[in-house]
Amino acid sequence: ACGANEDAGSTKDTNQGTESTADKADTDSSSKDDKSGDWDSSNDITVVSREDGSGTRGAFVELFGIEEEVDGEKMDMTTEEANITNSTSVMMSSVAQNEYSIGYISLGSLNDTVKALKIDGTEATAENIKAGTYKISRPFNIAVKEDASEAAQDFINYILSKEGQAVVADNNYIPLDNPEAYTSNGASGKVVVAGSSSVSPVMEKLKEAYADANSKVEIEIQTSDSTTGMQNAIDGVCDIGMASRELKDSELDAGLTPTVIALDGIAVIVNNDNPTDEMTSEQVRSIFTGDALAWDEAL
Amino acid sequence: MHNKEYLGQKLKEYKRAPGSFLLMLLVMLCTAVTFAVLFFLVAYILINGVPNLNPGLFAWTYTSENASMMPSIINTLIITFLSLLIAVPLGIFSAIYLVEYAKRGNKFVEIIRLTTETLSGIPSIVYGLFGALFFVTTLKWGYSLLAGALTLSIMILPLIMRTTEEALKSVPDSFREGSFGLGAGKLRTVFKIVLPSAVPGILAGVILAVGRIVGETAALIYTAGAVAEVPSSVMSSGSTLAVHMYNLSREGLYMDQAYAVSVILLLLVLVINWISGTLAKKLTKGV
Amino acid sequence: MNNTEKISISSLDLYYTDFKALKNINLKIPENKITAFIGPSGCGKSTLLKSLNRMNDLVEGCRIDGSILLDGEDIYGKMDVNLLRKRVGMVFQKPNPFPMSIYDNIAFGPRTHGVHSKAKLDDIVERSLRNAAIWDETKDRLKQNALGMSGGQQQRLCIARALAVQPEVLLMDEPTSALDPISTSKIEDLAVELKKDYTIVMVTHNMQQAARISDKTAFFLLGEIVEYGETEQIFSMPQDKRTEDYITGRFG
Amino acid sequence: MNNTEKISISSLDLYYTDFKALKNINLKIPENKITAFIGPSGCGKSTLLKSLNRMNDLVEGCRIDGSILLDGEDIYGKMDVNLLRKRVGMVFQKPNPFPMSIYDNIAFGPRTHGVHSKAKLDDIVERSLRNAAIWDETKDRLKQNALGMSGGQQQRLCIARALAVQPEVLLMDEPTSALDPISTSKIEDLAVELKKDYTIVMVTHNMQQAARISDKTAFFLLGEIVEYGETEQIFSMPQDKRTEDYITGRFG
Amino acid sequence: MKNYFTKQNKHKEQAMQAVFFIAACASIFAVVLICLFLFVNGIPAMKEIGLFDFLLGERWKPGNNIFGIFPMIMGSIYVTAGAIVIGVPVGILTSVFMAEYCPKKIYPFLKSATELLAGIPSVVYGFFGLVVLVPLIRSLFREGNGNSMLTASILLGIMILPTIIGVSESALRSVPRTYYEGALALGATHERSIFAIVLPAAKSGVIAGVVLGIGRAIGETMAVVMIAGNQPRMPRGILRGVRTMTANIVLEMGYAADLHREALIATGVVLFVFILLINFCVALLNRRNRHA
Ligand SMILES: Nc1ncnc2c1ncn2[C@@H]1O[C@H](COP(=O)(O)OP(=O)(O)OP(=O)(O)O)[C@@H](O)[C@H]1O
Ligand SMILES: Nc1ncnc2c1ncn2[C@@H]1O[C@H](COP(=O)(O)OP(=O)(O)OP(=O)(O)O)[C@@H](O)[C@H]1O
Ligand SMILES: [Mg+2]
Ligand SMILES: [Mg+2]
Ligand SMILES: O=P([O-])([O-])[O-]
Repeated sequence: ACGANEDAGSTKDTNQGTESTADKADTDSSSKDDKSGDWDSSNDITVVSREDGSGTRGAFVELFGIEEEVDGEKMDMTTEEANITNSTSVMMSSVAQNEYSIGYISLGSLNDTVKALKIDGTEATAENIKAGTYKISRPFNIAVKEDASEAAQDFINYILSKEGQAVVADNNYIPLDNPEAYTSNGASGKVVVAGSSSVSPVMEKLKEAYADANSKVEIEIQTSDSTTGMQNAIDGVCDIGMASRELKDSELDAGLTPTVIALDGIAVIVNNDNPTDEMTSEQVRSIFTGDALAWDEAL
Repeated sequence: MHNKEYLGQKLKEYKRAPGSFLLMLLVMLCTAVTFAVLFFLVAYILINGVPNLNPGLFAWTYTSENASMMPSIINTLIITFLSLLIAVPLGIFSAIYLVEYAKRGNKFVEIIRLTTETLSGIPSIVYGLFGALFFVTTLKWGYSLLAGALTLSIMILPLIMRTTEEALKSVPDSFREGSFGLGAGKLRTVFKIVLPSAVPGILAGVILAVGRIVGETAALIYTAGAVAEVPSSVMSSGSTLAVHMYNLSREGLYMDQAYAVSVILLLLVLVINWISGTLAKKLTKGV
Repeated sequence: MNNTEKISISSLDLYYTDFKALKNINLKIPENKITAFIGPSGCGKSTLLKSLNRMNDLVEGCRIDGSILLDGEDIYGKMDVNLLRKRVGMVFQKPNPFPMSIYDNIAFGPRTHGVHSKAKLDDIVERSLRNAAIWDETKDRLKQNALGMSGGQQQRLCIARALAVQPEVLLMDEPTSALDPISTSKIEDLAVELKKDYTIVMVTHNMQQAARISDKTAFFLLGEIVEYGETEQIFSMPQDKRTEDYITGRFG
Repeated sequence: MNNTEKISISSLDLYYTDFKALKNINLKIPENKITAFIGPSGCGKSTLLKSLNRMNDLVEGCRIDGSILLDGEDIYGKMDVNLLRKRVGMVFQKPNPFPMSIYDNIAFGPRTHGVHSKAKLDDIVERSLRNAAIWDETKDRLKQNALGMSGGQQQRLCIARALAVQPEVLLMDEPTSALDPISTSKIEDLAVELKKDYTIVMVTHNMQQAARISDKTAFFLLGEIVEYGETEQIFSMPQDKRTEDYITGRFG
Repeated sequence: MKNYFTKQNKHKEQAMQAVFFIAACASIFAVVLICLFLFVNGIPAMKEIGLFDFLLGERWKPGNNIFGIFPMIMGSIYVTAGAIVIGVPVGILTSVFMAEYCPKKIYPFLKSATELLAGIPSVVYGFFGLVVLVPLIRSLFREGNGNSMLTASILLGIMILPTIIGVSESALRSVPRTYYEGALALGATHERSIFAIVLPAAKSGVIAGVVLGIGRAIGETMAVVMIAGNQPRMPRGILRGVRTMTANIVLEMGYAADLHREALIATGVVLFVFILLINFCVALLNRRNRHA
């Protein structure tokens, strides 16, 4: 029920966002009964960020330049006062509960409880990412050891095929360019896929679509996180590992071969009552580095 | 009328003992706080969960469309059963050793006490990591219900030991003397006289343990895995309800279903408690 | 009259950790007789009684020197302690029925010693309860919990329970201290009846009771036996001044 | 001689849920006298005793009809039940010392009623223990746990504890059933001594005890008072056949 | 016949005693195993980082190989202490209510309600905290954003309630009734009888409950991580966010690799030593009590 409504939900939400701001501009002086009427931009911003090492945070920090070169090393400059969470839903709930908060999530998880900001004038949509106008995105990887089974290879073929990439696109992620049509290699058996919780929703959709294409292969999905998934793939606990980040050198050295299966956009989100609809990446940066503490300082 | 008089009388009595009155108020206040919080919690779960209950949630197989919790219900029952199967006899036996066999001031007993307390303090995430390294990787069981159940049984072992110990200790020595005086051996005394008297206390411990198992997430993610499928054996992987709920809520895609799962979890705990409650009554009456 | 020794205690010392509760006890308890232990509170009567079926083994820090022979066999030697306790039964100072039905309380002992046939158990239960003068009060509620009875009833139940394993020796620690005179006299009659087959050792605070039913009396003081002899003699012409003081002290 | 009524019980019925444990009790307990309750086990002596300081309030399903007046005041009426229990003290059938030091056991009552000065408490503790004939055994270990004492010592401690709050009435439920004759006679002497200031009601199974020390005796049977009168008269020429049977039954 | 019977019995007795003994060893075995695993994986990281820098370092920047967990150590201490301050009195007094005040008619309902509290998964507590407690604290106080030490303490205080209530109540109930009656008969009020006689008599059971509760508070992860803010810097007051050691592990374990991962396991080692210390103190305390 979720996946299908997803797309519609988020677009509708963005529309609503624009509407309400238009309203507000009109009735600025007499907006007592308006919910957003209590908005006081002198309030401190509550910054919500992901945990250190997270694929999402890594991409976010890099793309917004929230890092500095210190002694030849890149240093994450995210403000110390930022709330940290390792879960998209906690991030969304936190932002939905707190009018003065700001955070960021995977585009695939976006819904109307929060509002996605336009960055540098561009809306966070799959099309804009594909078009290269919305720049904040990261790769979804799968990784296998050299001796992947026939069945695993068949599933991977499906994921990379036209059919598989259509599933990716349907679920608000950004598909690869020019996929080919799927042809089964006729394998059968069981394939265990384990890893990133960011990747696993789309992997589930892929699994269900794949069941129609080749019912002889049974897919089992273990949701954990990127590193665990890679470790599992190295240990042979699973056949295919999922990661929402680039693979580390140590993982590559252990014999994993990564394949990008999709791109995922990252949306910067604020509370629905926040009148702000748009920010420049410089403004986002100043908030997340702690240079701007209150909303009126940031904007 | 009568009640009013009675209350008036009570109040007068408290006037003579303001300290007692204060204590009584404190007790009432704390009780009110406890149950108010409980009420809020339950209401919160019900309000968010009940409207989202639908038949699809109980389909035999999980799909990303129905987000069914049926496989997780089965997994929960299996893991609870397996963990109790291992931990309850082990816990009761060790408690018996500590209370009935070990001499007082025995160094060994002190060590066991220290280790059980250590076990009870270890965070569940650490159990999870240990289980992953030991059962899943070293013993090569992979993510499996058995690995999860064994990890959990270590986790609940101290709880069962401790409560059983307390229950055994509270059995009056005169019962033991009576039994020994009739020529019953230690074993018979323990199993026929002492243990039956301690049953309610032990069950209280088991209920707490079931609560922990059913509510556990951190220790299971890395041991039993997170597959929402009906298992074919104890060596297959599977998510319990709490893990299922955690997974549903993680990316924020299935929040409604997650709350529906917690309603079912709540129900499940109620049912388990009710069963062990009736069992306890039967046992204490029937003997 | 039979005058065989059933139990023979020689130079017995007993310590609770550091406290010497019994000092150099020498005593021969005759078979098929009632032997009474009397003496002031805390003088060690219960302690000696409990040594006779090794219930003191349960007390941490309790140590024993000297020997106790049952039919010539050292009870602290190779004897199986459970069998010893079957042979030497005990009724305690405070009633201690098990938290189970009246029937199961009585049947516990026989079951322990291998009797499982329903008919036999029924028989034993009835006989034991009758012997303890409590059958009439309990026959209609054998399945009810024993803890629901009054103190007096509970104590009589415990006596019945001890009788049910048919011991050779019966130790009683103030068995009637919680009983009314009617039940007391029934129990006393029973004791006299039982001594035909059993040897009975009884601690009592009731001077008359000792005088009335016992054949031998031992007078304790501060962990020692001051005087031991025929009951008649002890009560009529005590050899020791302290015995006389004690016996007459009450009704003097 | 003083003959004021201290407690007056009229048409009292008491039920344990459906079981009628006391039937139409009418009794006037005189001040500064010792009143003894006698009767076979389970006849309701303890039950009536407990009604006198409302300890039966604790028993679920216990209901009372009729009235009990203390100094003319209905104790089931407006009286503060805690004050009632301070005025009407109690010693139980089984010794029940608190799991704390001997000193604290005795001091608990006075502290409850507002005595906190060390000197006063020391004084009360010593006096109470002396009165209960246990001072000599305990004076060197007042700080030790009371549960380490023998049964007899525990019971005397409980008596001392009851005396420490200086009640007007003292209820005793077989207070000497666990005591040796010497302590018993001390307690009996004490009771006789105490009746100068206090009113004493005592349940006993010991016929002689009742005969020896009580002024009034009530004989119970199956929840009813069969006979009540001067002790001397009850024991010398009982009016009721059942009383006579019971009293003589034992030594008949 | 008879002799044969006894001999059999003796073997059974000995066999079962051995079984009991082996069962009692199971917990030792488990602790040794867990110890081994933790230390083998955690100690090398401590060596590499430097024990001093690791334990007392005030900065945690895994991206730059800076691993100082002092803020998390302090965070765990503060949050657990807060949970004890809130949960222990409330829990004990509630257990007193359950054992000594509760009308028989409503008791079964309240009892199963407290047991229900124990069965609610941490994640649900976490969302409850996130949606109810955090906004509440935010609007009650001007400072901070609601994700704070105080919020975490309150939530943990709630979460340890069922443990404390359950264990304390059964301890209270196992105190012989005669103590209570004895006190009443001396004219003590219901309250004085309970608080001066019954509760002290139940002390060892109540302490057991509290220790179990503390264990739960320190070990709790999934709920705390949702509401505490988790800032990896020194705690700055009860209305500001903190990160506990458990939160530190669970937050980053998923993505950590190499030294970062080992540093997290080393955090587990510290947590473990921490718990050993607490138990050691409690054991000492108990021993002193026993001797007194
Ligand atoms: N388990 C024990 N540990 C230490 N001392 C004990 C123990 N049991 C009894 N005592 C002490 O040993 C002495 C003898 O106790 P015992 O119970 O044999 O006396 P008793 O003659 O039976 O007294 P009573 O008539 O009061 O029952 C007493 O001083 C008592 O305090
Ligand atoms: N709490 C109770 N609930 C139900 N019945 C009770 C309760 N207490 C006593 N009884 C019953 O009430 C009757 C009177 O009991 P009570 O204890 O008053 O007898 P008693 O005369 O003191 O006997 P004893 O000499 O054995 O102490 C008995 O039949 C007893 O079984
Ligand atoms: Mg004794
Ligand atoms: Mg009575
Ligand atoms: O946050 P993850 O994508 O690694 O699960």
